[in-house]
Amino acid sequence: MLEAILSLGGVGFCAALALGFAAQKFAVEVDAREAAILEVLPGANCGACGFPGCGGYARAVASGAVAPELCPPGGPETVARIARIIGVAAIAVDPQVAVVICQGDQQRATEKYRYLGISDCRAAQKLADGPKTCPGGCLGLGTCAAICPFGAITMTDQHLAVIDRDKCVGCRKCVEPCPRQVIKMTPRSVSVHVLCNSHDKGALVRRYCQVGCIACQLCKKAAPEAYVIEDFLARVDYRHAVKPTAGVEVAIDKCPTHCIRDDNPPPAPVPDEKPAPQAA
Amino acid sequence: MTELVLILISAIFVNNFVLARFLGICPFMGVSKKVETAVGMGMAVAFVMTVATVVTWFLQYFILQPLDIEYLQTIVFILVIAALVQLVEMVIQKVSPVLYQSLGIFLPLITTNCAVLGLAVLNIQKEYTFLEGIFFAIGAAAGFTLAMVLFAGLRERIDLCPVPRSFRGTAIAMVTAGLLSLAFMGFAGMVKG
Amino acid sequence: MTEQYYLSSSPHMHSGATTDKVMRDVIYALLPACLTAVWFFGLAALTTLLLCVASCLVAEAACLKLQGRAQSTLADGSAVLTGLLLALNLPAAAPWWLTVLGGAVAIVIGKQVYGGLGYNPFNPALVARVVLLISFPIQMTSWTAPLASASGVDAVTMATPLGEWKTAVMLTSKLPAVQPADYLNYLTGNMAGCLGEVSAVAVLIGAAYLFWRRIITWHIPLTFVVTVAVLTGIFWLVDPTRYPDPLLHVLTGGLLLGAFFMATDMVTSPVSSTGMIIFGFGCGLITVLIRLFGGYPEGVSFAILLMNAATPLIDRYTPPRKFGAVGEVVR
Amino acid sequence: MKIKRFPGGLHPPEHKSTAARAIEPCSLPDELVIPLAQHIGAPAEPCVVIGDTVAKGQVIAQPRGFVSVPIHASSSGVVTAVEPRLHPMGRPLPAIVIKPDGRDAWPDGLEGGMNPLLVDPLTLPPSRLRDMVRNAGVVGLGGATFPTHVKLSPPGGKKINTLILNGVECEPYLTADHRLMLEEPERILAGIDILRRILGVERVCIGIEENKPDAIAVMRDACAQRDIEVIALKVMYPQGAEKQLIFAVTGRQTPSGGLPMDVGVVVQNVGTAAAVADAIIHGRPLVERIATITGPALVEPKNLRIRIGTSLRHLVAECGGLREEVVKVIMGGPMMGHTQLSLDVPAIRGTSGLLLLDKNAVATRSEGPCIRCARCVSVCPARLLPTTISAYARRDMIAEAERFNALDCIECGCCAYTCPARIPLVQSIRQVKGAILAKRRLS
Repeated sequence: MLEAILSLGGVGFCAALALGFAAQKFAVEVDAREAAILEVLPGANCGACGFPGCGGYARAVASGAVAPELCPPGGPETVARIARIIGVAAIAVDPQVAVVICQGDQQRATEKYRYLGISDCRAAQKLADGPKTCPGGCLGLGTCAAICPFGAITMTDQHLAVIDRDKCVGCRKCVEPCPRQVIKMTPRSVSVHVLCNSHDKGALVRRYCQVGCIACQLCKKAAPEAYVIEDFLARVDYRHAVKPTAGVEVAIDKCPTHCIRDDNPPPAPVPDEKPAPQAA
Repeated sequence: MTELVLILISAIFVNNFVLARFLGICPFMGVSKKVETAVGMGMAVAFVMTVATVVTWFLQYFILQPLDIEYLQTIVFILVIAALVQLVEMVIQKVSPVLYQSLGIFLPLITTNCAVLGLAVLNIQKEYTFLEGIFFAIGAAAGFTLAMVLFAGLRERIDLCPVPRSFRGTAIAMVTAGLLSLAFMGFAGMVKG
Repeated sequence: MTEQYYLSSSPHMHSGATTDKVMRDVIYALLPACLTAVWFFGLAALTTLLLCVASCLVAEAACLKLQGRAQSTLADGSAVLTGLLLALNLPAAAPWWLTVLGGAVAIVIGKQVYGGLGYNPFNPALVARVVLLISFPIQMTSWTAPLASASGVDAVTMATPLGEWKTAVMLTSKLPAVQPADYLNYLTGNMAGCLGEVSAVAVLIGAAYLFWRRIITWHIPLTFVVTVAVLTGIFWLVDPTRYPDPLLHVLTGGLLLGAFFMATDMVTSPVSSTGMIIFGFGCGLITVLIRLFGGYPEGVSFAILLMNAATPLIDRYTPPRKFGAVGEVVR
Repeated sequence: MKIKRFPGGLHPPEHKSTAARAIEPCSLPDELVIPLAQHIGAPAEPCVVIGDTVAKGQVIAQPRGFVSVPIHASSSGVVTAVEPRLHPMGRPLPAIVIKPDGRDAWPDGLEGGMNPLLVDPLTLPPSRLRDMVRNAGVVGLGGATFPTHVKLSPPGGKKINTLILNGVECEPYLTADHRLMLEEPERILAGIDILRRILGVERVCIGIEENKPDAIAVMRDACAQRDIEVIALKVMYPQGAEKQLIFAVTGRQTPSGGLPMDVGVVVQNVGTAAAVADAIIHGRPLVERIATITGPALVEPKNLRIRIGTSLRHLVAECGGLREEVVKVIMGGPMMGHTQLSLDVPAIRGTSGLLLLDKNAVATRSEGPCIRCARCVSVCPARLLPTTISAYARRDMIAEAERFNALDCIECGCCAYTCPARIPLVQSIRQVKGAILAKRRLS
């Protein structure tokens, strides 16, 4: 018995000595907060914060280089927890959600040529600025859907990207790759949007799209507080976002081209009135 | 001499620790997503394996056996392995933080890697001499690294494949590991091991 | 703007090659081997061939259906090709269920779980063959003598030359005597073995067609066969009583079928010529190791599968030297 | 003698049905749309306004910066608009629109040029000659339209010892350079003399593919008195790509990311040499070029001498109109040309050809999975792994694509041409090249 205790103890002691020596020799400074922050982060490594992976962001936050509210997928809860770890007051973040502001699918918007090639909007955009006649319209080749780390973007049969607001965490990854800049970040509190991205004049818009904004001002007349019209395109005034904009719904039925939609609940499909207009 | 070479070959191919003995599956599945990481893991395990074999061999024949306390074998061996893994962990963290990060939890888990303990125990069971033991350890380590690297290469390629949804991730990795092991069956009977 | 044209990225011309045509060419190249198989093994061979192809097609269709993918890829000929290759790797006496099971294993585990054509890391036919060989060793090594039905005797069993030698060497440490006439039989295929591997001539005719159609290049098959010939040649020179001569090694067993039709499978072999040479050498080396020292008499299938496993690594470390890499090290 | 070539490449069907057709003049169109961006580098700055009367060859836009050239009126007439017009690049870009007066008159009643040189051009200093080349708006006429004077100004320290004239014309369908060599060798040779004087090189070679034996014979004849080698090259696309041509002719490999100058070579298209001769000897700026108007949808394919700014529709009419419904319009050759949105696009300086394809000539088969047949690898003249790069490109794995040398791709199209799975390899590689460069600019 004694031999057993002694030998085991001896082996353990030797190992402890060696390790103790090694621990001094190979000491590495580790910020405990970094590990703690990494623990709270969602771990999706989506890159929405602008750092390569959650680890990079955790390190940056721990070192005090960046603010703790840069993680949209984590939401306010995560921000609050990170803030607690690094000991700063939590900042209220306004959760955002991405919206494809276009309804011009194959049925409703014209194309200026027939595209042959890889299913990537960025590649199609390089050929004469993309097949869709409308310069702002969704090209529908699914680049954003392929990029979305959360599977929130789907492509309709008629080649239009649609974002599921329940799945979207607001990571913004889809915004920059879209060559048409048709994906916009909007406050989650607002579910009514003007779904058009064309700054062309109304007459021109009508030539290539059934559901484009023609800047007719009807929405603004119905709800002057809620809408702004800039450069021949209406949009919801998101500045009132925190309290849902008064009267924003009123304009939905007023829009002659049905391009104002309430996303919550998901809108019924636009009634098909006539076949797509011929190419201008 | 021939005997030593045969032990080596046997441990690498014929009785490959991962693909024929099915030991050390945890890191094999866990850190084989990238070839670089797999190489790092292979090296770490190789180091622990070789040193652990040497140390445990001495402990077995100079302490456990003379004192007639062989029933302590498992616990002593584990102690040695754990200490070695701690050491490797410290070294890697210092020398290559990137590798340290990518190995993650699997680095400390080498402690419980049955390939290492299995090797030490097999080494005693087979009553190898010290030199034979070292060759056995080197062979086992090389075999482990070979399996890791081959598998990592395959997984990197599979990552680019449109694997059916239900097979994605671990499922397809398991299927592939099975097929790889199947291919290694070809070496069966080459050396009695 | 009334006209609407196609816009695409260059080039705007195409050679006209399609995957279907490539597959079809390989199938044509296998026909001589199929015909000799039917000639030597009769109806049994024909049944095995048809059953195997049918099994592969059904398995492929089922997989596509389960995944909700278009059935159009069924017609690309890849499933037929896998079926043919597997059948040619089975003994004539293979029971029907073995053949059907093999076809299903090849397509489902060998190919479709990886996403279908072009993504499988291992040669599907060989996966199936090895699975069957390990699972049903008796059925997979019950060889019928060729031309048995012609001589009126039913299902005479005999060993393959490689098997015969292995047993003889194990029992007596000596090779059985080989008659000069045997070489001719090995060349034409008048010996026991898998359907497709018996006739060297038929395989070579098919291989010539593949070369002519530029489906395969010399790199893999040549290095494979030469490696086997050279390595076995060395052993033969050392001790001709224990080791068969290189010509026998090349002509018997599945070496030629393997080298020209299985190792050259595009999906599972390296893409650069350096890679292909490494691949061929590895196949040859492992084949010789298994044939001379392993438990199995034949090692071609295992060798190719093992090199399939190494293909991603070979591809990774042998990219071609880019044009303009003057004095610059390319990783 | 071993026929010279480069590694990789392939030989697509030639379709050079216009090889036997002499160059014909093209009638004056109703309107000339002359874009300000017709060359690589900064677009030119217009120096005329609506209502101005211009003579043929008059400068209508001035260069901006060193890598830029002036633009000239390609016929006499009145400027009717300075506005964005549909450009061959596929979008409206600034252009000067001229309504020709029908007289097609050079200034001051001069015939066939503006300012004929009265002295032997070879006595002028190289810098003077280079300026004259620039003032005439000469750009590379092979299709790349890189300003010629830039290529003729090697930075100090770069010693140029070889001038290669590119008469390869490896693109299928195109025969413009072929006809030029057959019909006007003396223009090319005059240009070569001037280029040689500017660069001060010892060795001059003309590379011509073997499938033009008549052109080789004519050029050999014409060069009999001069110290110029005419080299027959194997018929192999892309033999006419600059770095491949240099390799075939001199055996030198231009370093990856480098320029021909780095191996002491300057390559000029034969058409460019002829334009240089016109510019120096006749003072005639680059207002017209030879182009092959061809394709299965056309009634009568021709080689035309076209004025810059002529609409493609006019060129089609000039060739007897369309035989069948055209479904694809390509400016340039079928391997590297650009598809066009409409026939209402002007021909520009880089328009070496116009190809009109009917529905039988357009491959619309959809792509399948890569079967790793490695055909793309064996034909790639840049010795890359197109399928690997493309696979990474399709998954936005930019760093991996870069590691496999995506930037060395010359976009010749061999890989996509030969791919049995019909994967648009070049398109995805081009895409990832853009992404790599964008990433580099950021960091």
